[in-house]
Amino acid sequence: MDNGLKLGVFLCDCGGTLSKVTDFSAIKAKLQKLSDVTYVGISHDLCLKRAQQAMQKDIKDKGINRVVVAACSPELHENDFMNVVQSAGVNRHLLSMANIREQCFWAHPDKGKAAKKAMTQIGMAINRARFLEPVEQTQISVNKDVLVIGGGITGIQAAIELSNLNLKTTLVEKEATLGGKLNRFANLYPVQVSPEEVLATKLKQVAESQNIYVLTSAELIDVSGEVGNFSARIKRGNGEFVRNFGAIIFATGYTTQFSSQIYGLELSNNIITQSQLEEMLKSSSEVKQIPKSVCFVTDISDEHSRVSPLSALRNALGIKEKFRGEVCVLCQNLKVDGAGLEKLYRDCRNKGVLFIKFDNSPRISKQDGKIKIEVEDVLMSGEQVTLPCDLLVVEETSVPPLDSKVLGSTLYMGLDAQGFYQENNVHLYPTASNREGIFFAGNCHADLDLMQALTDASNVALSAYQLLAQGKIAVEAEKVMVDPNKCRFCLTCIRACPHHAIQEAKVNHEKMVAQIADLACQGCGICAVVCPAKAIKPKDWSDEQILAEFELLGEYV
Amino acid sequence: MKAKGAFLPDIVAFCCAQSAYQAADTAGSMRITYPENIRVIRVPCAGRVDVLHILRAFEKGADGVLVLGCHEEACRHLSGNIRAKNRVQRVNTLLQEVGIDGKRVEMFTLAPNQGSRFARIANEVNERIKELGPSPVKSGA
Amino acid sequence: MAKAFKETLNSGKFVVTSEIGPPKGTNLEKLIHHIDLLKDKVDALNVTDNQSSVMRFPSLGTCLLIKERGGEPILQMTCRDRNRMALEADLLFAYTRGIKNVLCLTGDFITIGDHKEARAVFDLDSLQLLHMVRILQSGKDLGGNELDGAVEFCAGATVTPEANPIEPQLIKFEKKVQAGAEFFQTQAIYDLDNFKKFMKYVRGLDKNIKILAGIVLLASAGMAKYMNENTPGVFVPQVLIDEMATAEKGKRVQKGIEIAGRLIRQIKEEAICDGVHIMAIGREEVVPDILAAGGL
Amino acid sequence: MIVAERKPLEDIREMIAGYKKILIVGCGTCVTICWAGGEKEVAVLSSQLRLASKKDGNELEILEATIERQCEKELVEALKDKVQQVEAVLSMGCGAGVQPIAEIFPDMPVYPALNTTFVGMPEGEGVWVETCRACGDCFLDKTGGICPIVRCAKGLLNGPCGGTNNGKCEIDSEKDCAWTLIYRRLEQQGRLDAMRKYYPPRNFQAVIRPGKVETLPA
Amino acid sequence: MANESVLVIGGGVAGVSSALKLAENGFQVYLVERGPIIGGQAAVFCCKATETCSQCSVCLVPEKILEVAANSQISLVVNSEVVGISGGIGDFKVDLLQKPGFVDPEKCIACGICTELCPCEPQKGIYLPFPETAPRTYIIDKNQCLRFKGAECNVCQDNCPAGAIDFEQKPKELEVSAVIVATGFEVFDAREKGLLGYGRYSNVLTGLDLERIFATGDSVTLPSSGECPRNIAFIQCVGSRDEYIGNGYCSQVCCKYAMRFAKLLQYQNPEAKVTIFYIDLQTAGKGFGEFYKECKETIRFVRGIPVEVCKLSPNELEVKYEDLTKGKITKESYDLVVLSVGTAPRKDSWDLARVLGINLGDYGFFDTQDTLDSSRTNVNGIFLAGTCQGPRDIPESIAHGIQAASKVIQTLTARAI
Repeated sequence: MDNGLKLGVFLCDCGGTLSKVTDFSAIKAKLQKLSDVTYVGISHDLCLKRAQQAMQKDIKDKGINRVVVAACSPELHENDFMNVVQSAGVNRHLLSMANIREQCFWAHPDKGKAAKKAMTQIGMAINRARFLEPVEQTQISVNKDVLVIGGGITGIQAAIELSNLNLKTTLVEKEATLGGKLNRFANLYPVQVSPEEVLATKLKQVAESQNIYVLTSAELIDVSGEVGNFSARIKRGNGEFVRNFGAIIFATGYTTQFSSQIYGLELSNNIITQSQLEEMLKSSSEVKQIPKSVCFVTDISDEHSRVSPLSALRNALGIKEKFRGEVCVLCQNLKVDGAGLEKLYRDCRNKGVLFIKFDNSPRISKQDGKIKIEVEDVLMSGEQVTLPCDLLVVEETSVPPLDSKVLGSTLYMGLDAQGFYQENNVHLYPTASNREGIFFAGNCHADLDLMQALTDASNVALSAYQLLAQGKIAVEAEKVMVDPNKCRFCLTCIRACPHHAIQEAKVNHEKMVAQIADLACQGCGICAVVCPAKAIKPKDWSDEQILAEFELLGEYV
Repeated sequence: MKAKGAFLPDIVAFCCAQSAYQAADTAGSMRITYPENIRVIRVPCAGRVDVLHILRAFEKGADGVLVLGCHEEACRHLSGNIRAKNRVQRVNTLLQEVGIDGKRVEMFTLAPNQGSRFARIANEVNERIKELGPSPVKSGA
Repeated sequence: MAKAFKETLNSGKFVVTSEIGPPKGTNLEKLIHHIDLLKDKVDALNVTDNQSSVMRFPSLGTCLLIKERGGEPILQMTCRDRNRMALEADLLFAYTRGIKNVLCLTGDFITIGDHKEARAVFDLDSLQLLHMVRILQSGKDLGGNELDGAVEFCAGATVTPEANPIEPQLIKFEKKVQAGAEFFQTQAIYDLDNFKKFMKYVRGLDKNIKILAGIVLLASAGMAKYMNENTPGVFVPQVLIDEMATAEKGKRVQKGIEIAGRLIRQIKEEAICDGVHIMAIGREEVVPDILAAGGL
Repeated sequence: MIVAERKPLEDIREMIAGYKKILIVGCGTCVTICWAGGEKEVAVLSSQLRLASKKDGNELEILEATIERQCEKELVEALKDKVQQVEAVLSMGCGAGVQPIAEIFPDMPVYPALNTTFVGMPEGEGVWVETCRACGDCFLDKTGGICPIVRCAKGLLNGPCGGTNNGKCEIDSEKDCAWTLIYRRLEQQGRLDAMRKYYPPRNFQAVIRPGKVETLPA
Repeated sequence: MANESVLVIGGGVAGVSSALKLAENGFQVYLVERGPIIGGQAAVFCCKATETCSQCSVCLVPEKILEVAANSQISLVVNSEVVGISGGIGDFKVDLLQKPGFVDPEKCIACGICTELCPCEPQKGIYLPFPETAPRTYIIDKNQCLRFKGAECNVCQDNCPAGAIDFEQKPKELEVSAVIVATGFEVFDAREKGLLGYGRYSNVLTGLDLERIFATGDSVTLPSSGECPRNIAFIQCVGSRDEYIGNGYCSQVCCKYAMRFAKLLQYQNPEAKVTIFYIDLQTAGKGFGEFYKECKETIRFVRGIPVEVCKLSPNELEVKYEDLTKGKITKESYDLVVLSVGTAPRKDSWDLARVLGINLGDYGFFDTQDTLDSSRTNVNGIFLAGTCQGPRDIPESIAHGIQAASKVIQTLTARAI
């Protein structure tokens, strides 16, 4: 069945160690009997440059058009061998490997059985080689503009760093002014610089840079298209407009919400939330009656977030500095796992802030305008402590902003259990989303303090730069291909694709079919399996290749 | 038909290149042995394994099929391992319909650095398939 | 011979009707006993038509028995078991044997009965059945053909005052009124405040629509809870459930009768509606005690 | 679209017992979209049948083919050469697919592998629900686009029966009462008068079964 | 601006992340590693998954090591230290001292002949430390190899097919445009807390020991008796949040890995009882709240750090701690005690700070110049990545490494305009 197939098999006995276990020339002899195997080479160290040049020469001279390499694990040198095949003028995907070292000779001490298995593995690789298909490389030009959603400190920092990397950025902010939480916080402890100062320097940098185009009181409505050319519909005032971008960065942060029923009490003039306290601290000069004793309560409605204990520590120190009243903080587990937090915790204690740890939450009651708190102080072996105080600051749970849910579904982006962006998966950390070209930074996807949010900003800046800087991306064209004639457009693949890389497209301008965007596709092959019409074929892992590997089941060659 | 004792089951293991395949490599480099009749087939993701591939493996005479993917919530393609688990369940029912014991196909989850776990799974499954005996498809039992 | 139900309705008297469930077989002994027990105590006797989709002795047959023994029957007809031709034929026959009252029902669905695989007809629904009676009265059948000899019926329908959601039920009620329904027998009523609200709405619609409040005997607290969850449109207030719970083992039916009696007396005294329809569902024996308890 | 479901394997095996060589024909339109009879399911069924026959030691060869639509004469005729090689044909099309094959190849036994269930639409990944019964006298204009004939168990045209239980149908607490949905939809559109109208008994013979539609030449 | 070169000091997960990002953006990277192979501390850690992944990111480390090995833009300079630097951003001249590793990574094909033939017993003198190493090079262990005990033996040198083994010292010099310091951390030596008995009692282990045990084997057995531990105690904050020994910071990783190990131990043998002694449970972090809720059902949490661990019998240890609920000292017996050791700054960061001229912050980690930038040092063109700047877990070290690379590219782009 010689349809122009010329197989070249290259065996490597890994510095002679594998030859001690089996006779490579016997394997060579058996392989040469196969009709479409034109060349079998044995080498001692295919992983080194020297042997690879020899291999390249053999491929060219013998006119080999399918290469089989039986050596160590493909995870190590598959890329090098693909480069060798390419440099010999053959398409780099026409390579099939047999892992006879890690998964054969190293794992099976019995020499006879290992030799037989190696032969089978090589046989399977040859069968697979017969169904290999070439995949061409193409360049796709991409739009170099980046869209940053959210004008808080993270969004601003990301825009600044993108402009340092010569990328044009559009910064969209829902409110009328930039700054987000910076406008609200009274101080940024443990960072020793004031929010006003930080905002001023950052806004100056934004103004000076010509690469940043700021769009305040504007909102992202919808996005279509794929990485490299997203078209984003943005609403501003009552007008809407569409603009194209290469990458999108979400830095929409978090909102806080006070849940009165969990606390069992309503806000009033002497029961306020952290944000109200921060306003008071910011305009501390006009505060008429200075509270003599202030009490913070955390870890009741939001036990595992870093945001509310951090704001408790910050504001406790702020009160001590501004009002010098008695300050007491009630919490279950004080979160100090951030840079400088333990030091901040110690500074608070040195300034006289009292910390009480509880296991069952305190009972808070109001008697003639005064607040009374009864709590069992765990560190005093559960002794009942009653604290009168004239100002109680309660905790706010940090929750995702409202549009996370909406945008999460319209843009097919996975959310985590609490509804923040980015599913809980190690491969997505630190800033990736399930879709290529969409990134998350700051508290919109994880519970971060200021320094970690700024680290996210540099990460997304570099990710966007790496993606778009050259203006074009080299990609393997149609590595997973939809056959338009067979596609019934039943939308199963579009719904199943975890990276939303499949869009609908018109073919010869009337029939609707599914089309895979090569840039967004990550090659997992899920679509090929779910397609009820077998219309999708991944060229590197096609069904024929996988089924061909079963041919040798039962008989060891 | 080979004698019972000498029965060497043909087990096909679809290994996800992100985790199970590397775990097999780790087992090899740590010289941890496992039965040699485990035949590893590399796939980009456990989600690439089709019901058809598993059925065709049984048609070709496999005695047992393993699908080895990433741990849950650690799949690079997010839903690959969960889809694989559901497909293995479907293959169970398809095999029961045919009259082949559903326990001949199983799914396990691994991480790339769990070499010893790969070997333990391979040994356990090999023993279990030995008890079940050769696939009825092959021997026409 | 009892008075025609139509006259009783228009006489302004507090109308009392009850209901008989025919047996599942041909032994009519108990049926006759129930007829004799109730025929003189109530203004008219409904006869259920394969209630809850359970096959029984036919409603028409029982009505003939009541007629023979001097009672005033109300023929109940559902659209589940017969198509429009069969329904028309049955009405012609009923009229000739002096059965002048008919209650038009849609009927329960087939799968909740004891012939789950039978074909459910539903050629018509309760409203179309009402219209059919009017058409027959005008001397024509549903095919538009002339009849040799017309019929004359007092036709009524049902309504569920506490259905959830209530608005679609009221729309259907208005359609039934427009279709010329002369009397309505409601689903079981336990909360008279809700019922008053419904009656206020009805009176606003049309002064002389005759409404008979449905009274169902509570046999136990458990039955009350069951009806609350599973019987559509029935709401037994918790206070009544607790009251039922207080009754010991043997005295539960007695407590049910007491409650029913209290409801009837209150309806009558406050003239909330034009009468009551007592449904004893398998306990026809105690209907006289309920009547007595209700002071009728 | 037409939704169908595959028959259990032993029913199919009973049908084709004794044949040595069969052709399984898939259909590329409706049954592909509802994952019942597309090219993939043809392969799965043939693989199962081969496994079963090998297990029982009898010989069975299966040819596979999937055509664009089985309810199209010319497309079915294209199967001629494959049909001649086999003793029986197993069609994975809906009911309207099996019969053209039987008609075009009258001397060849043709068996259905699917149970055609209803005309419907997808509700979730792998879940389909009935939405139309093809009654021939569409009523949707009067109910704001919700079909009471399908979605109301009793198929009533005049408003809810007494069995509405908290907006759900009496016979299945999972199913919504069609007329509650219709009421909410019409109320939302301010067209409640459509529900207040009386609708006479339905013409059950609007389409004399089996139906036939003759349109004037285009 | 492309094909400029950058020096990355330290082959841990942070340095590797920086190197990969720089290489992917067209830079030539010299990855200098003090040891014979790259991977740093996290390379020997184990996967802590039970049914589902416990998000510890350890499995990302071998992946990145393989990527570095396969990337031609990154040249690995192992067994080397930076001994001098001159010039400034754009043209640093770095002097390296390459200690004799004796095996040339460019030539070694990791075929394993040398290990087979090496005469040293019981532990071989030349071996591959663990499977996924990069560069894939065998190393000579000075305290095993006979050559360093005066014997004239060169069995491995003669038999090496690739001629990769030679025994002399090579100084080296590099020209780079920028430097990223990613020298990582030291695991706190639990022996400094003598009362807790690490090093004296065989059944007192540290978090690092557990990592090694699970990485090689599949389950934990008591070092003293080989049985399965039934009653395990974890003691938190060993060497962290301890002003007394100068580590007044939270190491951020110990609560997380302690809970992950506790869940893994109970997954492997369900009757094992686990207790965790803590000061403040750090349960913040993505998705860790739910993980803690699951742990709370099966693991006993006791507030308060034990003061002493002593030996009751060869297989039994006694933990002395103040039971806060009763307010008195209590003793409980356990068969395995695990000390959750934290991250400490490297003792030798003094010399590197002196050589590079960068400042050391409080507690001995490198200091940053600008309070809002956790990578920039006081020397323009030298950046910090990973735990050498402060305690971090693996995902954050990766993120911090990428941040350092991002700042390098930004600074060099700004200079090029």
